[in-house]
Amino acid sequence: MLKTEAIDVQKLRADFPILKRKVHGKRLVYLDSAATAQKPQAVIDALVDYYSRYNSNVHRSVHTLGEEATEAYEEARAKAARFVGSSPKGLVFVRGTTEATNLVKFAWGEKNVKKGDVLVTTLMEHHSNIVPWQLLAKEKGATLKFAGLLPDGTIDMADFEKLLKESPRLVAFAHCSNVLGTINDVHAMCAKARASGATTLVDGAQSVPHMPVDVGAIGADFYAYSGHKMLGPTGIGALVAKKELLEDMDPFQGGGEMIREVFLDHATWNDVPYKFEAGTVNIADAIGLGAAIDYLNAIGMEKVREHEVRLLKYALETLSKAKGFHSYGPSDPQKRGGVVSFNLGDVHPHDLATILDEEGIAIRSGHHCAQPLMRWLNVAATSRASFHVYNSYDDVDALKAGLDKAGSIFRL
Amino acid sequence: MLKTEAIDVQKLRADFPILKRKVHGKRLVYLDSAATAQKPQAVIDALVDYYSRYNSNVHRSVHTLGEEATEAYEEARAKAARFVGSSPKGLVFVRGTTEATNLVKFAWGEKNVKKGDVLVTTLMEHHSNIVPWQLLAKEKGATLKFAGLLPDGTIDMADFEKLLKESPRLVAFAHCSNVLGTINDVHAMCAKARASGATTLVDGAQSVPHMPVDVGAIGADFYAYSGHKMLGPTGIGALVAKKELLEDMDPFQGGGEMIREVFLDHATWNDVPYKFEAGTVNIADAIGLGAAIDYLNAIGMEKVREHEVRLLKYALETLSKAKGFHSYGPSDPQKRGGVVSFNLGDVHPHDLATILDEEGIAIRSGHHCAQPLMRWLNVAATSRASFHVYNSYDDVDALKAGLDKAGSIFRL
Amino acid sequence: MSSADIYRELILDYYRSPRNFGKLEKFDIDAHDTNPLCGDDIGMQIRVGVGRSIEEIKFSGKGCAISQASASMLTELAKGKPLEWVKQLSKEDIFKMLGDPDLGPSRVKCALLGMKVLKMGVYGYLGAHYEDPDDTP
Amino acid sequence: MSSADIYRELILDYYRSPRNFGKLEKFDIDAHDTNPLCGDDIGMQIRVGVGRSIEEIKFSGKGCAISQASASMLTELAKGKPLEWVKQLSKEDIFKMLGDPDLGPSRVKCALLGMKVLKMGVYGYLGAHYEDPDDTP
Ligand SMILES: Cc1ncc(COP(=O)(O)O)c(C=O)c1O
Ligand SMILES: Cc1ncc(COP(=O)(O)O)c(C=O)c1O
Repeated sequence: MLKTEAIDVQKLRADFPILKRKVHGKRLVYLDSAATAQKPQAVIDALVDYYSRYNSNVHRSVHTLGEEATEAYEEARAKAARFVGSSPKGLVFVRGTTEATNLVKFAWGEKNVKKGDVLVTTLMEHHSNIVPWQLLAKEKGATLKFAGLLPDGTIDMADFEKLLKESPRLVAFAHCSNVLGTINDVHAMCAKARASGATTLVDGAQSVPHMPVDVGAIGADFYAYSGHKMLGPTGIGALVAKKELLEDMDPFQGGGEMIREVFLDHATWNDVPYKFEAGTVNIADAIGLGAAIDYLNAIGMEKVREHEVRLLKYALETLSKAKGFHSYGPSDPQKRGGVVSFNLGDVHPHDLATILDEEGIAIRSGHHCAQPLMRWLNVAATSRASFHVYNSYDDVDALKAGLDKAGSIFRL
Repeated sequence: MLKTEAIDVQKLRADFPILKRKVHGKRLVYLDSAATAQKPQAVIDALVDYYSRYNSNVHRSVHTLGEEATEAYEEARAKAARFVGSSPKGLVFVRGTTEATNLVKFAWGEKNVKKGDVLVTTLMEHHSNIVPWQLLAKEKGATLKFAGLLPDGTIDMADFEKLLKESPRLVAFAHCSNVLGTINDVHAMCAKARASGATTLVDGAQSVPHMPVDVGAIGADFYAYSGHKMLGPTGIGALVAKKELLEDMDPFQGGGEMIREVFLDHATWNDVPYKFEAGTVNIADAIGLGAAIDYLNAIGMEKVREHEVRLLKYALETLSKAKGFHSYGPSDPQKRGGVVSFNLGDVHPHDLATILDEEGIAIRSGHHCAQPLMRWLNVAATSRASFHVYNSYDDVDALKAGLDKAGSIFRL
Repeated sequence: MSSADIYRELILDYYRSPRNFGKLEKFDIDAHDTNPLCGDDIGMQIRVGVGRSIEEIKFSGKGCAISQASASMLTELAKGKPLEWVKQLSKEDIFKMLGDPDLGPSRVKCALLGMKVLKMGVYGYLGAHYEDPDDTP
Repeated sequence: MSSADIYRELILDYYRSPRNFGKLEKFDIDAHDTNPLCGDDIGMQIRVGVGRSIEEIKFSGKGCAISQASASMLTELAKGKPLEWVKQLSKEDIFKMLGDPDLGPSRVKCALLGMKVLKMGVYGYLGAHYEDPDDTP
């Protein structure tokens, strides 16, 4: 079965050159898209086209190549903004979600967080949405607090609201967990956090690649995402915010492009978003991200989401039949992203990954950059299978067979 | 003439697909490599190969793709380190020179610079080697001082040594100026600065792409360069430093990869250089940079340098015959990089660039991210022609004809 | 259109001998802007006369032939006009004034900088805020 | 070599019933390391006996079957040997001990973590510093 009700996967797989590859003589079954997604030919072509036809620095040179490169880069910005319901002046290109949260830490946090302030995040966060706030809290004498989770892997809203009573300066949380798959009710959480006077940051690393997202409707002050998880190149991502909020912030990195005028004793800043894009930007990969967005739009994000819900449902049903299978996160597929974290008996996730790799199956194993969540789950590590548009039921079946094999090797 | 005594340019041009392109119906004469260099097919192929065959996140997944990607990424690190006589543990991948200087500002500067300290840079610097230190000085109550220049566009060493008497905390300067072309005696400057007790940072953005560089022999504490100026992809560059110095520094950005363990109230850091590579790194472009280095090594950096000296000599001779031509920087080609900054009568550089563009000639015009230097030169802007391995005498001749045309349009 | 046409006699003449260049002793409007990407810089001062008209106007600054000539020609065009006239001014008007040169996107900014500064000043005087629609992104 | 061979009876047995697992009450050497990439974690404690030999040795930690079995087997191998023996220990010795499994580069690190910790401890005790030659980069 290579079609879900939403996507004709067979047709679409031809767009991804890597899927022709064999691993240990087997068809590549790539189930690690939450770590990084594979790239369609259209994205690769956009990079090749840029470097073969109009590579040039942007915003600087008035020659033809420079103008073409600038236009393409700014068009990519407009696409990246529209894709999440934002406007180009509020979109800063960064390396990825991690640089986005750190930019907020440096450019907003250093200015706005004071001694005694409370910062709030949750127990399900990726390290990139924890460590910057830890560092900020330490520098400023503020306190970082974690909203707890309910047994089903959703955020404990009572606990969240209790923390809001402490009038936090910043409330930061994921739109979708990279381990549990939990899709948080970010609309409600942003509304509540803003009502408490907090500035909000939503980590969209696992949502933007997989479902329609409208930052304006969500009401987040900051929204971050990574290009490489949404079929785009490595090295590019976005921080989205209201223009006025960006204008209020101090610069982050200093250098070319972000300045208006430089004197010996001071400098003045360029308009946003350029103020936050110091030095030569990652031109090619921004353009590549634009091509990835075009590709996703052509499929339709509603369809992508529906496809993944179908797969997830099938996966939870199918895999739970494997001996020793135990998965984490909400049981309702409508409430989670296309991610299945699990353990298999006492088989360590790394051993499982090795056994599966031999079958051509790529899953992720480890702490998934979410050690506090691992401790909450009371496990050292989990295995994780995650989906994108090129996955179908056959991949789930392959995984099930792999789990059975591992179970038999380990005599579960 | 398509050969210099060092390089057979005709043969080599075939490696650069963009050079087949026509601009306004004319052969592309690309003389803007100091802004960003063009890419050989080998670099483009490395990117395509990565995305088509073994794209995966690194350092995380134990499956085959993950291991191949990790190996290739670390091999690129080793190449990027060896290329400047350094070792992989002392090489942090960054977006480019600008991120490198900012990393030093945040991770070294915040910890080591105190109120009343003196920081020293020079009047010929790019904004990326000025603005971070201005920001640092302002935050810390330190003072940033600028070593002056002699009329020939070299650093005034008497002034430089006078500033060293103030025992600066940091001394930062370019290896090669992107406007004047001046190659500074970085060996002597580092030795003197270190003798005064300062930490040194050398901006190698315009040296590493064009000449053999040995950071160990130079004796710089920090050395920075950009991949996109050395035939590599956009979005990647390097900060080189001794392992021990990096170990002594605070982290820069927080997130995945840079941590060892994350607890609710604190985190511990990964070994260097990983400690400074937070989040998903720019895997593809690091690998692309490795391919660019292979390409340059195959030519030989001694040859690249000799080639550019020949071109520069020819250019200074030829262009000076154009009416109204006035160039900046040292007159001895041995003492400068392949960069010619100039003005032509009262023709504004932007107007000149437009006229040249019509002839297919791409030069850079403006302040070149060096406004303090522009003020010292007492000009608002200059035009700049800059070379790389694909340029030859024919490009200089084309430029000369273009200048003549501009001179006649403007009735100089 | 070739560069020889763009830089025709008239533009060069305005570049080298700009009309209305300098500063006013008394003025009601004073606006200024820089193009951060190329460093072009234009200031405009206006004395407002009876019936809210542009009684006196001068520009100052530095930059390329196109930005300087465009600003200078614009001051000539604007002199004596009512302030409201500035509101209706469009980029097409500027291109026409310059003889419809064939400019790439970055040089278009040079051509329009004078208009932008004029609009910023006049809108401000009229209590409005001018947002440049062509501001990238 | 297939994974069924890698995870042969012996390895699984050491994984599930590790020999010399735990802590020593009295010890002269106490070393510990984590693989930050996968979270595997090994500690080793040694009591040094007459003639600078390894009188008692125990390991603790958590991780995959390969890292745990390798560490456990290594303690058995090491017990009674002179400290100097540890210096000569090579990764080939470890691979042999494990039955020459066909491991990718990241799993090799799992196999060698026990040896790394043992060497760190013993080198330190002998006043030297152990630098892992396979530490990437
Ligand atoms: C001398 C010099 N330093 C620093 C830079 C900044 O490099 P990047 O823009 O790649 O960060 C440049 C190039 O623009 C340069 O020429
Ligand atoms: C939920 C979540 N947040 C943040 C990140 C960090 O993204 P990046 O590594 O692209 O910076 C990831 C991915 O690793 C993630 O899954």
